[in-house]
Amino acid sequence: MELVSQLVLIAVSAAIINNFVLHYFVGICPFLGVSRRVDMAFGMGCAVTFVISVAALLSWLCTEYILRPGAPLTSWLTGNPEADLSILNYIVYIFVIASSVQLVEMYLRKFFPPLYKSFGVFLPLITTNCAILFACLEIMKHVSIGAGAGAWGGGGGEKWGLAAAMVLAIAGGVGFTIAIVIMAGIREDLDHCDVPKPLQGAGITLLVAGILALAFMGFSGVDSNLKKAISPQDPPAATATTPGDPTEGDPSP
Amino acid sequence: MKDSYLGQAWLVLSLALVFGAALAGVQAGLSGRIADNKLNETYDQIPYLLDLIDDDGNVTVEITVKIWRTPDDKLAYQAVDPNGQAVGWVIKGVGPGFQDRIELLIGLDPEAETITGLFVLDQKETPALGNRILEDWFREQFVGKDATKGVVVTRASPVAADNEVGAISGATISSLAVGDIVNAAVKDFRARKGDLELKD
Amino acid sequence: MTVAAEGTAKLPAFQRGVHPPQGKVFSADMPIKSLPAPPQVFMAMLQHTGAPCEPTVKSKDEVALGDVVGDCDAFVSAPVHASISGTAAMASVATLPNGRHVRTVPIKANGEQRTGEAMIDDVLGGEWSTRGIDAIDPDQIVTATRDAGLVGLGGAAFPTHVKLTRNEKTPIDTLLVNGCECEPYLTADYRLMLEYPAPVLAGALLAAKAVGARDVLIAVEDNKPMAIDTLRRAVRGGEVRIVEMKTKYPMGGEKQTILSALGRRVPTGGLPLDIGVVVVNVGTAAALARAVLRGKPLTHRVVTVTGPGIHQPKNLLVPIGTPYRALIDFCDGLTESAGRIIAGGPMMGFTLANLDVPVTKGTSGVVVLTGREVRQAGETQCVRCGRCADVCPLNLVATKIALAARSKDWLLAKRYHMAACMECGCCAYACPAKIPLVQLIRMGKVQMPRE
Amino acid sequence: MTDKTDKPTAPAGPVTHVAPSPHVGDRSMTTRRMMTDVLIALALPTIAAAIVFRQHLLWQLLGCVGAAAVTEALFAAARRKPWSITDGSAVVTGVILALSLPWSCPWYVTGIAAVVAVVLGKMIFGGLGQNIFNPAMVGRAFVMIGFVGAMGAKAYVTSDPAIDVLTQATPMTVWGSEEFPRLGALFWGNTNGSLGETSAIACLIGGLFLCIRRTAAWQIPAGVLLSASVIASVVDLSSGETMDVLKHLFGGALLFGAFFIATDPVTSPLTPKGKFIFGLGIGSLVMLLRLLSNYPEGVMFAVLLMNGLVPLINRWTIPTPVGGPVPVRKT
Amino acid sequence: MANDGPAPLERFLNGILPENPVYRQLLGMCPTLAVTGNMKAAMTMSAAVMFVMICANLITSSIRHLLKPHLRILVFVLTIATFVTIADRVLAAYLYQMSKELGPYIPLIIVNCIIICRCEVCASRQGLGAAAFDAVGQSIGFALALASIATVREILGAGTWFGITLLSESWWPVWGIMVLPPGAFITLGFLLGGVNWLSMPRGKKSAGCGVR
Amino acid sequence: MTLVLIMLAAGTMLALGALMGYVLGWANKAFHVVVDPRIEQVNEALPGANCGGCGFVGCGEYAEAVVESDTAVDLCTVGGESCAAALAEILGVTVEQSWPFRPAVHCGATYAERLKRSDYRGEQQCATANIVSGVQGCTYGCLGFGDCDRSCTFDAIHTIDGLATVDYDKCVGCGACSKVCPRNIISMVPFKIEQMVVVACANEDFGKDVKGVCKVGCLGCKACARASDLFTFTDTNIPVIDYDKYDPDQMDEVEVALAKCPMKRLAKVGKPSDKDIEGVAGEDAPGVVQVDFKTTVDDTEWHG
Repeated sequence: MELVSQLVLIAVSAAIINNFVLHYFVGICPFLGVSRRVDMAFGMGCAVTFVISVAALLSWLCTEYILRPGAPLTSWLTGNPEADLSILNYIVYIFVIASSVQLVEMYLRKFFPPLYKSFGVFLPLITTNCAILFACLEIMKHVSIGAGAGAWGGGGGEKWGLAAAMVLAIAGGVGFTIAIVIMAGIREDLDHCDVPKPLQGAGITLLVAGILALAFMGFSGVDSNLKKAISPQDPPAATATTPGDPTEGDPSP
Repeated sequence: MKDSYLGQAWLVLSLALVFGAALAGVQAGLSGRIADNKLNETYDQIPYLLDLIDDDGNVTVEITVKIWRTPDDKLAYQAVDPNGQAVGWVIKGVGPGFQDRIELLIGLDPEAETITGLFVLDQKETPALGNRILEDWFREQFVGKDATKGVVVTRASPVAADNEVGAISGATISSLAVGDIVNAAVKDFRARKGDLELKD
Repeated sequence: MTVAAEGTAKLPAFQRGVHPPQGKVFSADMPIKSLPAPPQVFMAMLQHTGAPCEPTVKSKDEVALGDVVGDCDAFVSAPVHASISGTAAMASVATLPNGRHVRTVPIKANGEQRTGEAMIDDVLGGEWSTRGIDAIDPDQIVTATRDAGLVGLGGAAFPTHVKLTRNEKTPIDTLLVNGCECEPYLTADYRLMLEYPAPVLAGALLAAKAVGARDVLIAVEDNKPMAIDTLRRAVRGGEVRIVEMKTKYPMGGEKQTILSALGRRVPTGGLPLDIGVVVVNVGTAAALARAVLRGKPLTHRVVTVTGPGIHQPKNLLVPIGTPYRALIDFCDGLTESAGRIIAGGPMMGFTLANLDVPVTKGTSGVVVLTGREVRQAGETQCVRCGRCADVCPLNLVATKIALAARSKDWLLAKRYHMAACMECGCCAYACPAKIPLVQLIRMGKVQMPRE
Repeated sequence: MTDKTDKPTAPAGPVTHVAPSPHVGDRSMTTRRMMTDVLIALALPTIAAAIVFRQHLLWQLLGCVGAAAVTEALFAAARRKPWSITDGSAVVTGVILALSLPWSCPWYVTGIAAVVAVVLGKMIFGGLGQNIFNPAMVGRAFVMIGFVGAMGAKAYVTSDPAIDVLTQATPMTVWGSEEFPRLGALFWGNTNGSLGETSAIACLIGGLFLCIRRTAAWQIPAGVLLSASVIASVVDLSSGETMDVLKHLFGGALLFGAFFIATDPVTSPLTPKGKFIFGLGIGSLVMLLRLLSNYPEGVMFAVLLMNGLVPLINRWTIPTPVGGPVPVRKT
Repeated sequence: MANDGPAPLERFLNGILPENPVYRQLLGMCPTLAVTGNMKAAMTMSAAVMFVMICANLITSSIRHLLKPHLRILVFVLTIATFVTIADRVLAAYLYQMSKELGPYIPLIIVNCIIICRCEVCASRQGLGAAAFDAVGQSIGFALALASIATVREILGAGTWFGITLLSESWWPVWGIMVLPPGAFITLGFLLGGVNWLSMPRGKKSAGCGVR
Repeated sequence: MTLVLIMLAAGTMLALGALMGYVLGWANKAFHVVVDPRIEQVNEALPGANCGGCGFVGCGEYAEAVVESDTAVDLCTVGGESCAAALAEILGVTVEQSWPFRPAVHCGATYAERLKRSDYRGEQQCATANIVSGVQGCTYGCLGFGDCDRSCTFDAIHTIDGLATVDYDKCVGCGACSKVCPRNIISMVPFKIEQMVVVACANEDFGKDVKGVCKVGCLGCKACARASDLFTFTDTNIPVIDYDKYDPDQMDEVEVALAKCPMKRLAKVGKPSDKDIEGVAGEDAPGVVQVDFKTTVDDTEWHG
């Protein structure tokens, strides 16, 4: 039950509340580039979700068994339980991502030419899609260091297992897909709008993304309140309050 | 065939070798300093959190810090005066704020019965509103509160009861979040104090 | 089979659609009169859906009323007959109201012309015996129809013999005679049903015989109670049912008539034939009777000349090929306030700038509107209110199609089923932004690259 | 092809013009008329607001409408496009924005909200009819996030009781507590809140007027209210409260949003089915945000989020033509 | 084609405006949006990018003859990741607070398209000198772009510039939104529009300012 | 300790590098797809304007078509000869010299010269105005709503006084205007010399009908045909120019025809670049340009 609620929270948070694109600004390049047609955007979203999952799996394995301080493989090799290879984190992740993207690309080109053709130039772009490395880094943070390491109370520090890592990756990919598909839908409509010339293309896309980010800010707090709702007894509340209580928030529309 | 595959990759291999070694060198050179940075972030605050600073900003008691930890890696910093007498504890608390996570350092007396200080390590609250949790008047409200009962954040002003803390007007969620984190961390720490063992 | 008892309950109308102002008062009470033969007529070689005709007369050939002046071998086509007696002139090209270049054969009148009551009697009057129809061979009816150059007189001008030709694969069970005349202002069909129900009924039975339909229905909108009465009296004891339809535009569109009268849907891109129905207009039915029973080709048709912009609105029996100018002059010309001359009804008709173009077989009326009736508000931005979608009888989203056509986004147009549109004009009628939706969609259909 | 025997009447007659069919139009409805309808309908909440908030309403209204109109005029001039205040869109945006602001909103916040509403919400998309997001809500969201101090709960409350409702907290911020106003107060509007939202009855009557005039599609408010009440009832059942549904419906901006904000035709789907889905989405999101987010009210965010989804809803609700889809033609 | 490329100086200048990585090539958008909340962070980021770009360009350029097509990207990211790690550690050691603030965006330099793009387009085809000039030009262009965005966001959002108070809070209500994600998107959107607008009369081709 | 760490790091990287290098090397072989490297080269040689002048969606598609399906290399009008040559070099074919084509507008009447113009209310585009009859008397001539103007990416055609006018200095001959004209009155003619002769009228009707609708329309008097056999009349009342017979060196007869045309409907137009002219010196001309002067409406289904 604990695990399930953790996973649900990770998923909701990554997909919607702290959307990769609209909150963390990762994956902006494809978000701007491949958001012209809904079908293409959806394809790109699926490709990213797939690659992100593969990369997350591999990087979790690497981090857990090799890279984190005191990882079993490293400790065994050196005989030192504190051995720390985390310096290699970035280089290993990007290595894994780059190779797996290239592998997927070659595989698609060979066996699914139509799919390959419709992604066109954007498949190589996935290599440089920050969203994927970002997911790896998030996982690293939770696996090797543990967010808020050493902290007391229920506020963090749980180390993530493989399931959590995969959920984060997939939900992040889904969040990316949601954002890019919405954007593509809007941009298809914008084709018929009289957008001022200097703003056409990337300019208007960024502005629309800004408005979407504004709208997504409405979700702030849904994760922590959801957590409270799922496990209400967990942390002792500072006051007996309900979620929609007095706040810096907005009392109306 | 195998040879040729690896043969093609000789550049990657040699680069990997060189870069791996170089990075390890960098790590070896800088890791100590980085670790110190991390520790100092906490250490520097300990005198303030344990109220060991006089009005002129001088440290009144020379302390050394012992690090304790539970089997599941929760850390507690114990300040010890030159006589070997414990001066107080500093623990970390983390939790969700209005926007993102808030990280706090909480100072406690040696028995962990009174809160002696509060410091915000990290936050991303709304500028000019939620981030007023950084302000001294807000944090100082926590000083002297009974850690056994826990604080209650209230919108009423002036605060009525002993363990009440006045919320920042308009930023109740952030204020509440701080209260929640403090309570959770203190409660947890008090419950698990027995599990602590001294880190080498 | 008794008729009066049936059909008293109104049938449910098709969904959506609009209710434009009727405007039928101008000419509803004007009996059909014969237009005197004009000094010159222009026989257009393409007056129907299908292949254009080639002139069969040379310059200076003498032709008599009813002589073939143009013909074509194609199945989907119909010959053109001289509507007056006279001398053919050199074929030239005319631009018809729909913007299409068509070869025409001018015929200059000479000698005595049949006109007035005599002409009306010849075309519509007299006895129309329905006895003996059973004995007529269906093929004979089809042949007579083809030879008479009969096309749908409701507007689309689809060659009638094509509809009447039996097809083993799609047996026809119902013949629907369309007397809805849903276009505002027009009263040609109404007057025909009111004054000469006999040829209409005879034609209906002949058509039913030709296609082998068991059910014969005449659908009339309920804003023409007198016509319904007249027809009911005329069919007493017969096999024809008169069904009363709700008044709603475009009830006269055959897809809507069939849907409302029979509850069947014509597949998009298909014909009523596909669902076992044949629809003929009342005028076509009358002309069919004339062609089969009297052996006369289609040379005249009833045209309503009406609208607030005309001095003396009339329903006229007009030789096909008469220039519009002659019709308007016969009705005492345009008033000073006339602003727009429309060939056809105001919902689907075409404006005329040049009055020297000829009336064709599909011309059901000339409506002259003044500045008051035609829309004055300027076009504004589409506010995506969706009213066009609310009124489209075919359930399309006109604004998307039109805007896609405007920016030549054929993928989008196709996604919104542009090709299904029948250009009835409901969307543009209802559009609060006054966007020429129908025009844009027509343009899109013309311009969309065909695969 | 002229013929000398023609009588001179026709050629010498009136000047006619050519135009595409149809040649008659429904003159009872124009876009301007729609805007006027919206303004008429908005009059009720405005009057209710005037009764409750008195002069505060006037300042916000003037500020918003004025700033919106001026900005739109300037932007149009900069793009060298014709602009006319009579198309009403600037006024409608201004009024809706004003009615959604707190009474105490400082002048610069009002101004920025109006400018952002017009520029970011509308003009950059090409102006009237082409915007994706509801302009008033874009403006409001911008200042909501940007100037929390001036827009948050404390902006609504004052200890100086010149106007008595202003001493109360807004209903949604005191949800579930003793301070929550009675249903009657919510119904008539004798509560605190954003200017236009307090009176449920005014919003209802104005909204019904819009729906009857068919200026607003009834499917949208129906969808909003349906999904919101269903979710509220479920929450009711699980919590044992009974009147929460009505509190949810009458409290906060739900009615104002459902009838005046969500029904903006430009930013809602085209087909009736799409409109209903859109309404359902807004209602559910509003309840989700009310129940779970850090904000006590979620109409603004819900509308903006669903606005973003409108192109996709349109795409998924393309109606099938009567008679089925166009067959693929063989060549 | 490799021989008649632009002169080094031209390459250097190109990076600053005509081929500005942010405004013209729309590359490296993630850090552009994420770290421009204030000038200090933006400038630290720019410095890190400059360091990595120069080093990566030099290395790539010097091994350009040894590259195999299917391993090319691998070599690039390997090189870049190494220098990014170095930059990251140096920051953590000497500018600890800044490194905390920049968080994951320093490692994300690895996938900054600008650097990979320059490696691909320029460094892997050019000599050391050209590659270096190109890297410096591009990174200065990047820094300028970041500075422009950060200036707007910091001044409006906090009333400060490099932490120095320009607009006192007593009379200047800060625009909280500017330091939040929507503010980043909106600022960059308008600045991009502004840059396009300024350069419109001169070049006809700027009409399609879209992404390639 | 440090040394161990360095060794370990280097070892890890080596292992990883070997693994990935091996896998990718294997994949490169196993998943090898023969992609013509020439596609990339062609793509680089093309100007990248994506104007669609070649008939393909963009430069990329054209590049693929050139390499894979024997499409002609000289379709890119923007890149011109140098581009064609570059493509030919890549593909190893010899480029067949072709004439530069430029659009010619087959109408010469401005608003003032067109008769029977009506007030037109509706969408202000040629394509839409064309399906409303009677916008002007002449149903062949330029409508003047500027569809060609809008279609031109090179700012080379403008509607002046209701007449489409080509700016040959800017025109690159992509043919977009000719495709978009709903009345088919813009045709692409081969330029043999600096000034080509075209018939600036499209009205196929009898002279008297033309006179009724246009002050300057071609009457079909055949004076030009009598003066030079360059001009022929088929079954319509408008001369057709046989560019096969067009000889830049023997223009005397043509000059006579030009002088004799009562309506001055034979016009000299254009000016392709000197380079274009030089490039085709001594080549065979591409042939007759038969323009199909019918409106797009003529192809549609009948509407009453």
